[in-house]
Amino acid sequence: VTGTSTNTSPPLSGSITVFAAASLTGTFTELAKRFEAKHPGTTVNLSFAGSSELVTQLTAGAPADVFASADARNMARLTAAGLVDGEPVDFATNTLEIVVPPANPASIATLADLARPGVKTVICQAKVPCGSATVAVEKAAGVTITPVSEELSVTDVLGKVTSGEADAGLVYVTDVKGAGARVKGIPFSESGTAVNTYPIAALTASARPAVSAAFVRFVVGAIGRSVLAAAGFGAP
Amino acid sequence: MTLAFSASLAARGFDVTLDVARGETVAILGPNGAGKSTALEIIAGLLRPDSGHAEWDGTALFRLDGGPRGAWLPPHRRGVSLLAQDALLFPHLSALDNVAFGPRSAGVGTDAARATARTWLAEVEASDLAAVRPGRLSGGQAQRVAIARALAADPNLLLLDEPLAALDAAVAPTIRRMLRRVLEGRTAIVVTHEVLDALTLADRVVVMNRGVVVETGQTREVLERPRHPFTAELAGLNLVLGTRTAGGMAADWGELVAPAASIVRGAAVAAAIRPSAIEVSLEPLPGRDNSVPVTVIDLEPRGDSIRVRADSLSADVSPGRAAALDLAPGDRVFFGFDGEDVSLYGSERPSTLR
Amino acid sequence: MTLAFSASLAARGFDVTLDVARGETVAILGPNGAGKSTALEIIAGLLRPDSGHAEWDGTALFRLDGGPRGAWLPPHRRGVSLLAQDALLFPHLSALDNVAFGPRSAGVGTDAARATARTWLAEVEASDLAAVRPGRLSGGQAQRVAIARALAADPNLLLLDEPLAALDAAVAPTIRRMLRRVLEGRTAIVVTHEVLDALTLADRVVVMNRGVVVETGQTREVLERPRHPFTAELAGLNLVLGTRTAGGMAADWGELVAPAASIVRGAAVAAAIRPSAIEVSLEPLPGRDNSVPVTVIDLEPRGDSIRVRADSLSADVSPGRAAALDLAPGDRVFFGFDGEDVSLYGSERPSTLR
Amino acid sequence: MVAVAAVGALFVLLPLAAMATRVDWANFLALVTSESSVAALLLSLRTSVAATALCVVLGVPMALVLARTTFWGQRLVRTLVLLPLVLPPVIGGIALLAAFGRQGLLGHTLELLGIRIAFSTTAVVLAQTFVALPFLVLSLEGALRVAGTRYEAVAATLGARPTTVLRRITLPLVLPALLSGAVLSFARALGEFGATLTFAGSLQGVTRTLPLEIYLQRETDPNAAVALSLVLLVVSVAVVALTLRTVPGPAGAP
Amino acid sequence: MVAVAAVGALFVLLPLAAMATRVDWANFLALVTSESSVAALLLSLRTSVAATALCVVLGVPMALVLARTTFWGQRLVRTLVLLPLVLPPVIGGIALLAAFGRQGLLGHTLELLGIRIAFSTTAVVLAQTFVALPFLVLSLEGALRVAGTRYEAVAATLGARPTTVLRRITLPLVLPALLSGAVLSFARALGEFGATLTFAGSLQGVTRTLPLEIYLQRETDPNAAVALSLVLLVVSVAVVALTLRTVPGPAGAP
Ligand SMILES: Nc1ncnc2c1ncn2[C@@H]1O[C@H](COP(=O)(O)OP(=O)(O)OP(=O)(O)O)[C@@H](O)[C@H]1O
Ligand SMILES: Nc1ncnc2c1ncn2[C@@H]1O[C@H](COP(=O)(O)OP(=O)(O)OP(=O)(O)O)[C@@H](O)[C@H]1O
Ligand code: MOO
Ligand SMILES: [Mg+2]
Ligand SMILES: [Mg+2]
Repeated sequence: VTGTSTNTSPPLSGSITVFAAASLTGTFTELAKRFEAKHPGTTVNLSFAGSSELVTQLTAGAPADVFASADARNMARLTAAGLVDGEPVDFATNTLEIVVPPANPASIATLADLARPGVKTVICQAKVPCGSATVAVEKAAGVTITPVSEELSVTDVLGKVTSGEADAGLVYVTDVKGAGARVKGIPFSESGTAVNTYPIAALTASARPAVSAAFVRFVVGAIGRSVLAAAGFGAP
Repeated sequence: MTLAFSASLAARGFDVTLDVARGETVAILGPNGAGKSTALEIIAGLLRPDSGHAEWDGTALFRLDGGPRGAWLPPHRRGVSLLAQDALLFPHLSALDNVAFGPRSAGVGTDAARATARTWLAEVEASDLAAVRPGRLSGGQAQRVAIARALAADPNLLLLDEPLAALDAAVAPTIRRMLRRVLEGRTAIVVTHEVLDALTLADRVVVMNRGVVVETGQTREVLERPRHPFTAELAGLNLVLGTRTAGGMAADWGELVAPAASIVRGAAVAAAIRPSAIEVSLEPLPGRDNSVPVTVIDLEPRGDSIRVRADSLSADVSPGRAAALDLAPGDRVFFGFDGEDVSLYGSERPSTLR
Repeated sequence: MTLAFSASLAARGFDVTLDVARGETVAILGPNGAGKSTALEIIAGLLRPDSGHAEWDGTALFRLDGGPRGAWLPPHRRGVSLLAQDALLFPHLSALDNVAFGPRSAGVGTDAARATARTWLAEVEASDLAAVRPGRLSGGQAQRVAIARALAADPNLLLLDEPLAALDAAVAPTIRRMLRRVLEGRTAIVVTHEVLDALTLADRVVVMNRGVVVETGQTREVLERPRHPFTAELAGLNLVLGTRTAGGMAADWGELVAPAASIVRGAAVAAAIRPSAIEVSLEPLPGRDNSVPVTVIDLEPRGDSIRVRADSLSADVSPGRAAALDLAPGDRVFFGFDGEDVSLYGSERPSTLR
Repeated sequence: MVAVAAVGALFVLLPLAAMATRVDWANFLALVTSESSVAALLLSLRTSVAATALCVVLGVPMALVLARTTFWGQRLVRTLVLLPLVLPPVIGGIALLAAFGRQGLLGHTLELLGIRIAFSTTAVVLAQTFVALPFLVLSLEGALRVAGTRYEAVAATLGARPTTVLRRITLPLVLPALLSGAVLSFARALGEFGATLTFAGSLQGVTRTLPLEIYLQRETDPNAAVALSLVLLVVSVAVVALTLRTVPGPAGAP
Repeated sequence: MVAVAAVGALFVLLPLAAMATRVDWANFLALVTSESSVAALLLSLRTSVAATALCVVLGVPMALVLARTTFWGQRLVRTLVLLPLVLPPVIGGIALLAAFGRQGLLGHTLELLGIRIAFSTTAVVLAQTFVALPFLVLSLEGALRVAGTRYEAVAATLGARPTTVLRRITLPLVLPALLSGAVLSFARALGEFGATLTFAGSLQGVTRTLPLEIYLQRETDPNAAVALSLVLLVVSVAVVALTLRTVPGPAGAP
């Protein structure tokens, strides 16, 4: 797969709307800019929200051309609704990492430390994507975390740690990277047992299928790969 | 009849029939809670009676005899303007614009309406208050502006609820005079507690008590020959009710000598006696036709005389005489007066009024 | 002096000094907007004057001479009860509980307070209204309950703002009598438009106009010898102001013959003439000491006489005489009266009152 | 005019009705009686009652001070006090964290006193109070201003001390407004989501109130979310309708 | 009492102040003048103004009908109309979708008319109107009830037709309440988040209002989120403080 298109018979033009998972905010903003630069005459509008929120909007008729989900399950919901044009393509993966405040007040080093009594750990609730990943790593490590809060989104987990409220949390690698110096990431060995895959697809309702397809190819292509990798996403 | 009104409202024990001829001014008198304000509110269309009907100059104001879902003309289409017991000036408008409100509602332009308003403000001697908001007016000032506002609306029927109650002694005569002038030829109903208002403003009076009409008639006639104690009190007369006898009448406290009016014996009669016609003495007064033993209840100084209120009658005596008698409440004294000072008349109206 | 009061409030053009002795009842008279209610509100502590001071029985009510940040006793600690111009009954309490409010605030138990309240309701003839909420009372009924409430608080100083204004003719005398009884020996200030109230209730009157005191003195003295046109109007007297001459006084419309009182020539004098002492004639009246040509402004029927208002004077004539004269506004007539009917006195008070 | 009013009412009522049509009535009972739903509902009721009580305790004096005194900067204080009404709740949550969080302004002090707010039911109550308080203050202050000080002045001249005036005149006069303010506060607390999420977290039985539970269910089971929303809606309607005695209708005629 | 009031005020003011301390002042200007921030602020202002206008147009007749007429089921209607006040906004968004979405009750009808509401700027305005309308209705209805019908009755007896009474008496009398209701509506619309996200989506320049932008920034740049929150807060305060003339203070003495 290549990101350079040499055979663009008619030049691409027009605007498309991309619905992307909230965790893709930084990377997709960057990618959209680069895509527009490469294809003058195109505009990429971005709408970010939680993946499941976006699926709800799309099934309710939200006009969009491309959907990038943070997990396979939500993409499957959309496919089942008959809104996906062709097969979704996986374009990135994400794994969990322990996140602690920079000073690491509870001296966390391993996943097992999160289960220590007295440690205020926050995780995602099992029903949301990062939560199901959390359940998987717990099972693999044989650890049972008793959290002080089961958040509804990964952002809220991160928020509790950056604000210093919690001693530790489990978030995606990309979140740790995005938060920069405000947190410290602690990789753990069992993280590989729960790899979260990000699929992308053009939508049947797209008024500009050519541009939509080109954007999907662009994300999956080399430039997309490098931007995503820089943000901490793994290869599919 | 221009206004033919009949309505009852059980919640207030109100049941009144009332007629007003075109151009006539009727005064409603009566004690507190008699239903005077209620009558005006029903006529103005602000209060809905249980049943009844009213017609004004041929058009029905309401017709609720068939039950509460009958005809009902909304207040603004009645051509009736009500000056309520409290001034109720619109707080967000200046005195001038309050008065101009009626003309403006009738479709007159702003400037013309304001000119009319200025005229009426001048009539109530409130020209200097034109720019003032109601919140900054004293009680009597507000009342004057409210009078001007009611008059400026140029209503077919004008309802005034105690229009002069809050006015000072200096301005009251002026406004009374102005009212007399503007009520000339207009149809109006005036609620008042002042006999002077009734005398100067009204052609006819209606006396109410406990929700019903107890007397009605020409103002002077009713006030000179009251049949109801309230009316007598208002007119400043002693009223004695009883039965016609050969020499006069039998009151419940004895026989009263009075001139032989052409009233058959046994008929219910009323006698009116002016307090100033009564002499007060510590001894019986055999020289007088009537000498009534009474107990003094109260002494009330009034200007150039003192009113001696006793259990059944009141007398006015001069301050000098009062000092000489050295009266005090509880004293037993005699009230003397002659038959010619007693005005005797039938106490039942020809009509079926109760 | 029990109450020594002096205050000014520029926003209302108010500047008054007033003293009330212990046990004295003072009536404040004056036209609308004179500042009567303002005076009461300042004394009660509801309105803050710009400057001034007031002392009650040795304790300072306020002392704002040093500026607005001076001493200020809050209303509830003044022992002053105010019956405002509108009844302002607490809408969420029954009439009984309204009246019981004062005693309860003084620490009396519920039952005892209600008993007291019942007594006072009976005094104002409103016992049957005990259970009624204010929203369902007529104007006069509310006023009676308000009077009872003010009295039940048993204040050291009682302030009454037109207490009898809304009352009907039948109940007003009863309540006036009751007030007279309870004011006996109490310190009170009563604002009124009724000369009868001043005569029956007050030991002394204070006449206000445009924010200042214009007359003060013993009630009878002030009302018999008014020095201010408003007072004269209130007292029902003709007032003529002028200068003492040999034969009487010089008014601006000519010479007035009056008995030689011991007043030096050239002094400012006032003359009071009762309207009933004046004879009205179409021709000059040479037989009278005074025969004044006047223009009729208005004719006002009042009970057994008719008041003829002219440009400078008013006269009372009998209805028969009025009919014989066939008077109408605009007519030129002569008012005749004798010197002995003129009461002549100095028009400047010894004090520096203006 | 009535037609426009009807359009307005429809605009609000239609969505509510439409939502009701989305309810999976067959499984309704099962959906709303699941352990997590019941736990969330009970927690919501408990915390909302506590928050309402706190609103009354804090809000009544605030309304009195705002309505009955004048002080420098009063208008600014009033505006600021009303802000939570209009602030996106998530921002409110951030602000609460900044004040009462472990690293917040008061965090150290609270820590020393042994008080831990974060992740506790207390935090839920505080978040709800924060967003609901303005409702109470606003209703009550408005009513106090409208009622005016005339009756209070009369009471004072009858010898009533300020506390007596407050107890026997002021509060009874504004009781309807106080009640409706409390009901609105309760309902607002019941619906509070964003600030709770940010400030208190989301743990079943401790901090996960009904709105949070609804949000969570939406991820996996939109039917359950709609069913629970309906429950929340009905509870709100019931509370508001049962308690919110209308101000006694337009008093008769003049 | 004043002490309790101060505690209450502090409880609200402290978090707001604490948030201000979290602002990265060095980069403040850069953060709030980024293209997306400015776009979001402008969109927010435009839609909030439109929503406020809609609230006035719909809300004034609603308040009048609720305050001045009696009809069967009035109390229920009033309660339901006030619901958006207390409904979690996300649920409000779900309800709006259920009514106006493509698959909603009216979706088919609207589609036939060629009208697409959901996920457009119109949807933002509708979502804001939905949550803000009760503020206007509530303020105005209360004021109408308190003002009573006495002045209106007097105006009628002076010959004023109902429309004249409305224009010259009723509305001027409740103008302060109408103004403050409109300001509250505006501020609430400005802060609206949950319903907008669900019903309108989050597309820059089209539907991504300031609160949505803040939420999004939180994901990647909490500093920017706090800075933008402060902007929102300041705009709200300014609007409320500038327009919300207080009801003329307690009128003098009795
Ligand atoms: N809003 C009301 N609801 C119920 N009853 C009322 C209401 N207003 C007045 N009443 C009662 O109706 C009766 C008549 O009242 P109304 O106001 O007509 O008396 P009024 O003759 O005008 O008395 P006043 O001279 O005191 O003004 C009274 O007994 C009063 O208690
Ligand atoms: N709230 C107010 N603000 C400003 N001026 C006022 C206010 N209330 C009254 N005034 C003015 O103060 C003056 C005195 O008013 P006050 O109410 O004391 O008069 P009053 O003697 O009681 O009159 P009345 O006999 O009409 O009741 C009046 O000129 C009035 O216009
Ligand atoms: O859909 Mo997410 O924000 O990547 O949980
Ligand atoms: Mg009346
Ligand atoms: Mg006064």
